[in-house]
Amino acid sequence: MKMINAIIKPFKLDDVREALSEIGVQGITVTEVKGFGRQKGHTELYRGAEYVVDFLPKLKVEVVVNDSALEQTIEAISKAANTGKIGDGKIFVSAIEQSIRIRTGETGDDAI
Amino acid sequence: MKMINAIIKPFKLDDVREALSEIGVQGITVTEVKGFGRQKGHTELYRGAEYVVDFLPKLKVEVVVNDSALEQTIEAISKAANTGKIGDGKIFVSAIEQSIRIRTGETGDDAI
Amino acid sequence: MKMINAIIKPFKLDDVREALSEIGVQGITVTEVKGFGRQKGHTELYRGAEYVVDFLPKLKVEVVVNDSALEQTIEAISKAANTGKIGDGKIFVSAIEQSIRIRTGETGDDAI
Amino acid sequence: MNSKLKNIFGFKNSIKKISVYGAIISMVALLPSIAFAQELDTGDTAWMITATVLVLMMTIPGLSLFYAGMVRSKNVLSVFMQCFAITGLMTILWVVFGYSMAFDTTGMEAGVVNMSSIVGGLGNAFMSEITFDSMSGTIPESVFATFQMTFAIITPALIVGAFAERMKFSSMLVFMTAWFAICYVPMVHMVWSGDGALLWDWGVLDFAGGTVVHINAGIAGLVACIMLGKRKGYPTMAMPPHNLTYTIIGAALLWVGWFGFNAGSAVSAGTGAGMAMLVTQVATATAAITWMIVEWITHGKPSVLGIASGAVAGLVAITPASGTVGPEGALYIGIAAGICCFFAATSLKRAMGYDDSLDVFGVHAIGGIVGAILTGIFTAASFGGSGLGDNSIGLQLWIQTKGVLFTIFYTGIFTAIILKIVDMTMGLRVNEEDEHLGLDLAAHDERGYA
Amino acid sequence: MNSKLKNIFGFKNSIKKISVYGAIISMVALLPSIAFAQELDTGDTAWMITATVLVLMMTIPGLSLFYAGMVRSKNVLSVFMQCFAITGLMTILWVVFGYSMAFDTTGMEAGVVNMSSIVGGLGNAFMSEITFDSMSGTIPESVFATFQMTFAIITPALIVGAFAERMKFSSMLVFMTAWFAICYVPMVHMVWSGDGALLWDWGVLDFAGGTVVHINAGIAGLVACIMLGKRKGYPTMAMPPHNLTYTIIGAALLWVGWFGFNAGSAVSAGTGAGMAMLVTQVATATAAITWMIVEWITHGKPSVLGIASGAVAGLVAITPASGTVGPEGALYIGIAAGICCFFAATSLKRAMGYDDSLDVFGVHAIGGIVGAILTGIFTAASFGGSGLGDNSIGLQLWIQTKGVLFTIFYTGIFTAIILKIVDMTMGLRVNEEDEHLGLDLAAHDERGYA
Amino acid sequence: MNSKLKNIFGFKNSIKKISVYGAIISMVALLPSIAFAQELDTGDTAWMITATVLVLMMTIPGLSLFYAGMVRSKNVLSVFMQCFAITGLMTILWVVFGYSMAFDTTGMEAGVVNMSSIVGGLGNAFMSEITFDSMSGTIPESVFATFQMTFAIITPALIVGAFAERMKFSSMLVFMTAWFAICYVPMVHMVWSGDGALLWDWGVLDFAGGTVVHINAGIAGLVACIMLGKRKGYPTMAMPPHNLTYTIIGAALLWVGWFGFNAGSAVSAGTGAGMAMLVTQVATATAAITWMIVEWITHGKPSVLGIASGAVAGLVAITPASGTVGPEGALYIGIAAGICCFFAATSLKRAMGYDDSLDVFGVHAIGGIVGAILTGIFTAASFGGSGLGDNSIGLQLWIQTKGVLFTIFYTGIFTAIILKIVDMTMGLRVNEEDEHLGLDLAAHDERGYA
Ligand SMILES: Nc1ncnc2c1ncn2[C@@H]1O[C@H](COP(=O)(O)OP(=O)(O)O)[C@@H](O)[C@H]1O
Ligand SMILES: Nc1ncnc2c1ncn2[C@@H]1O[C@H](COP(=O)(O)OP(=O)(O)O)[C@@H](O)[C@H]1O
Ligand SMILES: Nc1ncnc2c1ncn2[C@@H]1O[C@H](COP(=O)(O)OP(=O)(O)O)[C@@H](O)[C@H]1O
Repeated sequence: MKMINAIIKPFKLDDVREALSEIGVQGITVTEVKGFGRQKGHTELYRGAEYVVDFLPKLKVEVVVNDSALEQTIEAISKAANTGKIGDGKIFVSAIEQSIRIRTGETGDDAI
Repeated sequence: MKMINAIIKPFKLDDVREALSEIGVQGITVTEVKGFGRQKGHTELYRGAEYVVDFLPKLKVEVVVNDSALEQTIEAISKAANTGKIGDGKIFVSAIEQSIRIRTGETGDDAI
Repeated sequence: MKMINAIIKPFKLDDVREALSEIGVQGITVTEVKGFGRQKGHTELYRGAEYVVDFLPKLKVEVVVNDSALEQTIEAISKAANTGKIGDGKIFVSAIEQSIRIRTGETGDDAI
Repeated sequence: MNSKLKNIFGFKNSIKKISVYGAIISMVALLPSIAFAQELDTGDTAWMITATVLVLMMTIPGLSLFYAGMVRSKNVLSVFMQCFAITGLMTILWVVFGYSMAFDTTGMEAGVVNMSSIVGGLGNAFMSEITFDSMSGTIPESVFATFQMTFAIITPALIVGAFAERMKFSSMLVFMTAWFAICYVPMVHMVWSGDGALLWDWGVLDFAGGTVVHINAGIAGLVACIMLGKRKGYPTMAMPPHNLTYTIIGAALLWVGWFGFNAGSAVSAGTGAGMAMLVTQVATATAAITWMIVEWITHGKPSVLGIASGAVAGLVAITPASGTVGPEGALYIGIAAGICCFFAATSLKRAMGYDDSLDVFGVHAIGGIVGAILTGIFTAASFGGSGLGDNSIGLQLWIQTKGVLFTIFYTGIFTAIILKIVDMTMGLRVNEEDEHLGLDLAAHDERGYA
Repeated sequence: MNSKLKNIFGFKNSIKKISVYGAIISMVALLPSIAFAQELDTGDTAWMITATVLVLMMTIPGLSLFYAGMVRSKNVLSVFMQCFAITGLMTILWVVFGYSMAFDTTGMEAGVVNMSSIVGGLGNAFMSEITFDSMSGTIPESVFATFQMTFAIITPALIVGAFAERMKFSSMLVFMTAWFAICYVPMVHMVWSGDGALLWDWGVLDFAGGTVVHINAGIAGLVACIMLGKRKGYPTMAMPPHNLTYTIIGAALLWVGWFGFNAGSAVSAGTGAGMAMLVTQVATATAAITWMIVEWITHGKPSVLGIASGAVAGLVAITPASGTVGPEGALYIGIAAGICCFFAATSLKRAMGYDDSLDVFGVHAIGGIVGAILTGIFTAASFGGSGLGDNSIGLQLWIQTKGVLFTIFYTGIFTAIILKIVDMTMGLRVNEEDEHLGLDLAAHDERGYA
Repeated sequence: MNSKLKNIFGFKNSIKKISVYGAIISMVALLPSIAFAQELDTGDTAWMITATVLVLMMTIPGLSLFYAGMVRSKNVLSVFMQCFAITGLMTILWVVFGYSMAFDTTGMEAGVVNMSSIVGGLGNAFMSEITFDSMSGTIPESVFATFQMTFAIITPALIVGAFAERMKFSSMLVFMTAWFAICYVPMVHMVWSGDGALLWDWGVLDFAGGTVVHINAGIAGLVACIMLGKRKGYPTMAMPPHNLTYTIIGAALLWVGWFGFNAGSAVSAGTGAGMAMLVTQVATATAAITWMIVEWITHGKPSVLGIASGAVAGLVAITPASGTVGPEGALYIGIAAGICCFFAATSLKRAMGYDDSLDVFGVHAIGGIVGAILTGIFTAASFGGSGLGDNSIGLQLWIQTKGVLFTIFYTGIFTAIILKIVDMTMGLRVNEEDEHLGLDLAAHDERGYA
């Protein structure tokens, strides 16, 4: 099993979720994060003091899939999250050694 | 060392933490996340417009343990987080290659 | 490639980010988390009822780097986040099998 | 009609020496037949419209914010919803029958105890007798009726704090309707409707609502929270206020609005209103600082929730006294309220184990009792009050105590009966799952914060 | 000057029977030459200063909160900014030319339609004629001018809700300036400036601003939201309110402040103000509860946004009627407003497909129309109103309808023209990227919550 | 007692031509012996009770919100706590000795400088002389004393903004107690207590508190923030406001409440109050729009914090002028305040390097100075003001400047001395760890948001 960790632009969440649903992914977990990267932040103003906010709001989408679904899932996310503009985000893949569904105790691919 | 990544129902946090304390786990890190899965979301209403909110509030509990403690820890979390109802969540396990305690510079099992 | 997962004290973020910039790390992702560990929480008061809040606000900094940059990056974070006081946090390292930049489709080290 | 006028000027029976409008009271007493013909005073009217606005502001948004901040975020809207719905519902009930039954004086006679001593009739139902010309003393009756309406709104709303986070919304509406009719309206009638009314004839001093409003609501809250049972998890699970800034803003608006409540109860813009404003401010400040100090000593640090609670305790305690005590009495009442309510809302509550979510009993019932009793002392001219007439302090203390006890038992019993019936017919409490999810989503399909 | 005084006392032509100040109206009518010499009444002045404060509070922070809570958090500040800037801008415009053009009566004559029936002149520009001595009836002219100023502030601010989350700030300021001059000021003049004014001469009853304020703003909002186009993503993307607690607090402050609006429109602290207060409270409560019930039935649960919207709908609908209907009429108006606005803001909006972000049309235009029309019925003495004079209900209904239709067309057309011009010259809408980012950062370099 | 009455009517020495109440002033001057017997006016009383309520609302929740929104979320409660505790503390101090020492006139004589020119005695300590009958002009003395009390509350509370996020709570209470006794009470006495008072005799015009309130607090704030030192991290670390919606809501409530402050300072509901209301509105709106424009030009975008700050700057600047200037003067004062305070709170602050957390100096001291000086110009009849009596503009300007300088030095020196003593005895500043953690948890064991 693999854990796909995608950092995306917040307004792309619905697209990504739909794309994943289409290919049969049934569970995802989303976290609000702040991203720092090539994309420039914005300036904020406070009583004449301007300061640059480098961190931009992003969403981290975590999906665990079995190995066979990996490529397809990456594909789906990439496509759905792409705007072609800087700051679209990244996808990181790592290995998951074990999976358990708390409710039933199922493990492995059944637990995804 | 292993990283245990448990998605649980928010109100189960105290139980999980206690269960972990009991078996000697000394550190955990918790993140508020939104989960999408088999569990149905709820309907919200806005001036007559109903829309379904699919994402449910969940907590992600991250615990790094040494290999020997793995089974016991999974066991403890599973038990404490279980309600038997849909949406109880998942546990994902992955490998940790290195661990460092920032304060002391200790590494490996000592740093957990 | 490696994923460095650092739990740090919130007010250390700016220092950590600068330290990483200096060694050429171009992207990081930050999450607000709650940490439970050796560091003692604080007491809160509510109409005469005192209760202990064990969970402390921490930040989780995620950085993916290529293998060669690993040691240097850990070093930088450790140094920048260190106060010498309990609760400084931990660094966990795991393997990343694949990396994709959504905008361009680049993969591997190019995508970091 | 006449008795309404007397009410306006305070407690005719027991208080003789209230300067300025003392003269007017005599006038009214001497010439009851022309009372209705009293001329409109634009100053009094201006103040009373403003006072009405202020008392409404106490409930929405004042009390709503005070309470909403203290619950968990998943229930924040349910508190606002309950306060808002009560505001709407009580307005309608007040128009339909409340005003009539509270202030109708048919069949009342000084010293005679009959059914009319308890509650009035329906002659003025739907406010059918209020025309564009109707007067109440020196102000339009429309203003008097609306002013009193705002009291009928806030009193039930106060109870919300006791059963917060677990009562069914529909049952709440039914309970409140019955409680309004059975507990609130008769209490108003018995205390404020003039000669022949039960507590009025006893000589109970209650200028702005210590018994009618605060003890009444506070006891109802205690009964309700006991009958509903504790919130799931209480007291082992921490249930900290989700937004104390709302609570302190709410406390501030209560403080500000309370001048409408107390100084408005003079029903005129004269020295009575002025002194009520001054003593209200003094007692509130003193109680807030007292609570702060007591908490600082006992806990080691003073808290925002503490000082806010102290302020509300002071406002409650000065309410019955605000027409008849002076600045000195206000200081003492403030200190007493700060201390007593602090211990009631902290030690007493924990010792007894009931789950009065937002301390309606600890603050309103206890504060109301402290204030009602002390009114019997500090109204005395020797303490700078307006004087007890022919009564000694001891006698007045006994009268006040009688009034307090009556209110406690009257309200306690009827609240319990109403709740029992509602519980048996429709159930009082949301199911466990809904309580878990939070009332906002469970009962209203909304969340406070997206 | 004289007509201003008449305006103060309501609708001279059509309403004969308004007790207390009925007498004054006659006096004014008989002795126009000494009207200016009327003596200052401190009670009336006290109330009118207070009423002015209350109406200002309706916009900041009342309406601002009501609206700000409903937008997404990335646009929360933009709403506050728009309301605040409008408050500042309209104040200046009112001083510079608005007050003069609204209330100047030079060249007006009862029954004669000329340019002066539409809008006044610039004789009092910069309020140059207001001295420390100037009076308007029984209150200082400075108070009257400031009271009316607060209406000139809230009316444009109401429109903000329709184009929220997508209009350029600079274009908004230009649009509002033109709209104020072309749509607002003339409407005030035509309805309220007295004999010779167009709608006044028709006999249109609009005590506190059903046509002038609510239909005017509501129609402008509808035109604006259509011309700007839908928000990106509407209606498929969910755009839930980011903070309903703000919305309900805002609704509460609107409710509380509205007594300044309606009871203040009596321009005196008498029975007229008193009755306006009572009926405002009754209609508001009734509409809130009605909306709640209708929603409960149609959707299955009552919502906070629903009850708050219902309250505002009630406030809007009673506005034109508040000087002339009694409690009974207020009940019916409240029910009608609750039902009509509910369906307008839900079913109608979705059926038609326009994106009126915060339902300015559904609540203000529809509520205003319902109220304006029903005023023609419930003012009748047979319904407990102050009476229609010589008019039959049928005739008055026709007059009211004429007033409503005139307002709809007048405002609809001119709003469209102004927006078209602004769009062609500077553009109405922010670019897509800014809309995405949110107006707070895009237009103001700030975020609501750090 | 007598001088209190004169105070009510403004600045007897220098202003002769203030219509309506001009007559009353003469009356008072002619018949001082019967002044106390002046009859109660219900309209004046109605307005002054309301004004008192409004000024209290300025502090809680107005100013509290304005300030609380600007700090970081970890300190949000500490700001509320400080404002609330100050409200309670100052109330008590005002009752105990403040009112007496501020308004006692024993030993004062026009033109004679003695100890009584600086501060009054303790004859009325504990308000022992205020009975149910006491009058102050046409209103009950209880109302006058409470009205003035609200000024004594907000002035110290203003200072909180300067040392926010780093002062010890206990030291703050001690400092404020001393500052109240040494800086505030004497300033009130010197400016407002009538013939024989230092600045009054100089002929300084300060209708509602430019010197007494704003320069006084603003200078104290500057001294305090310098003596406490910068917040850890300032200015390199960004410390953005954690919730600008609170700040703008607070600004709105300050705006709304300020009518109590300025129009209330007329101590009557007449033309003076009316004109004060109008000019307050005009200057505030103008300053808000001016700040917005200046910021738009210099930074490229207008901000919410900017327009809010501009509004407060305008309110501050018109304060001393609000009794004597007309709408035209108000426009100019608004423009000047907008420009000067903008640069003081942005460029000047950064150039000088002090850490005045929330710009108490930049807005209140500078705004107060601008207003106090310009009062000397725009009070002139040629600018539509009420007139300077026998003084030329030049002379009045000099008098105003003298008043400003005196206030700056008096307050500056004594504030520094008090702070030094508190610092040496108990320490002014929280330790670094607590500053890090945030004052909410460190000092109050609470968090704003759970
Ligand atoms: N090496 C990295 N480790 C962790 N997160 C990263 C890394 N690089 C980028 N990110 C995340 O991806 C987001 C987008 O990256 P950015 O460089 O701004 O644009 P792009 O994705 O177009 O290259 C960042 O905001 C950050 O959250
Ligand atoms: N494949 C997955 N990858 C990541 N998170 C998942 C995955 N499947 C489930 N989750 C998380 O687990 C939560 C619970 O899953 P759900 O399917 O609702 O119920 P259950 O755990 O009973 O099967 C989801 O809300 C989501 O946060
Ligand atoms: N085994 C662990 N798994 C996950 N997170 C941990 C673990 N141990 C510590 N942490 C995180 O690191 C933070 C700091 O740890 P703590 O024990 O308080 O102090 P120190 O880092 O000085 O040993 C904790 O608050 C928690 O978030």
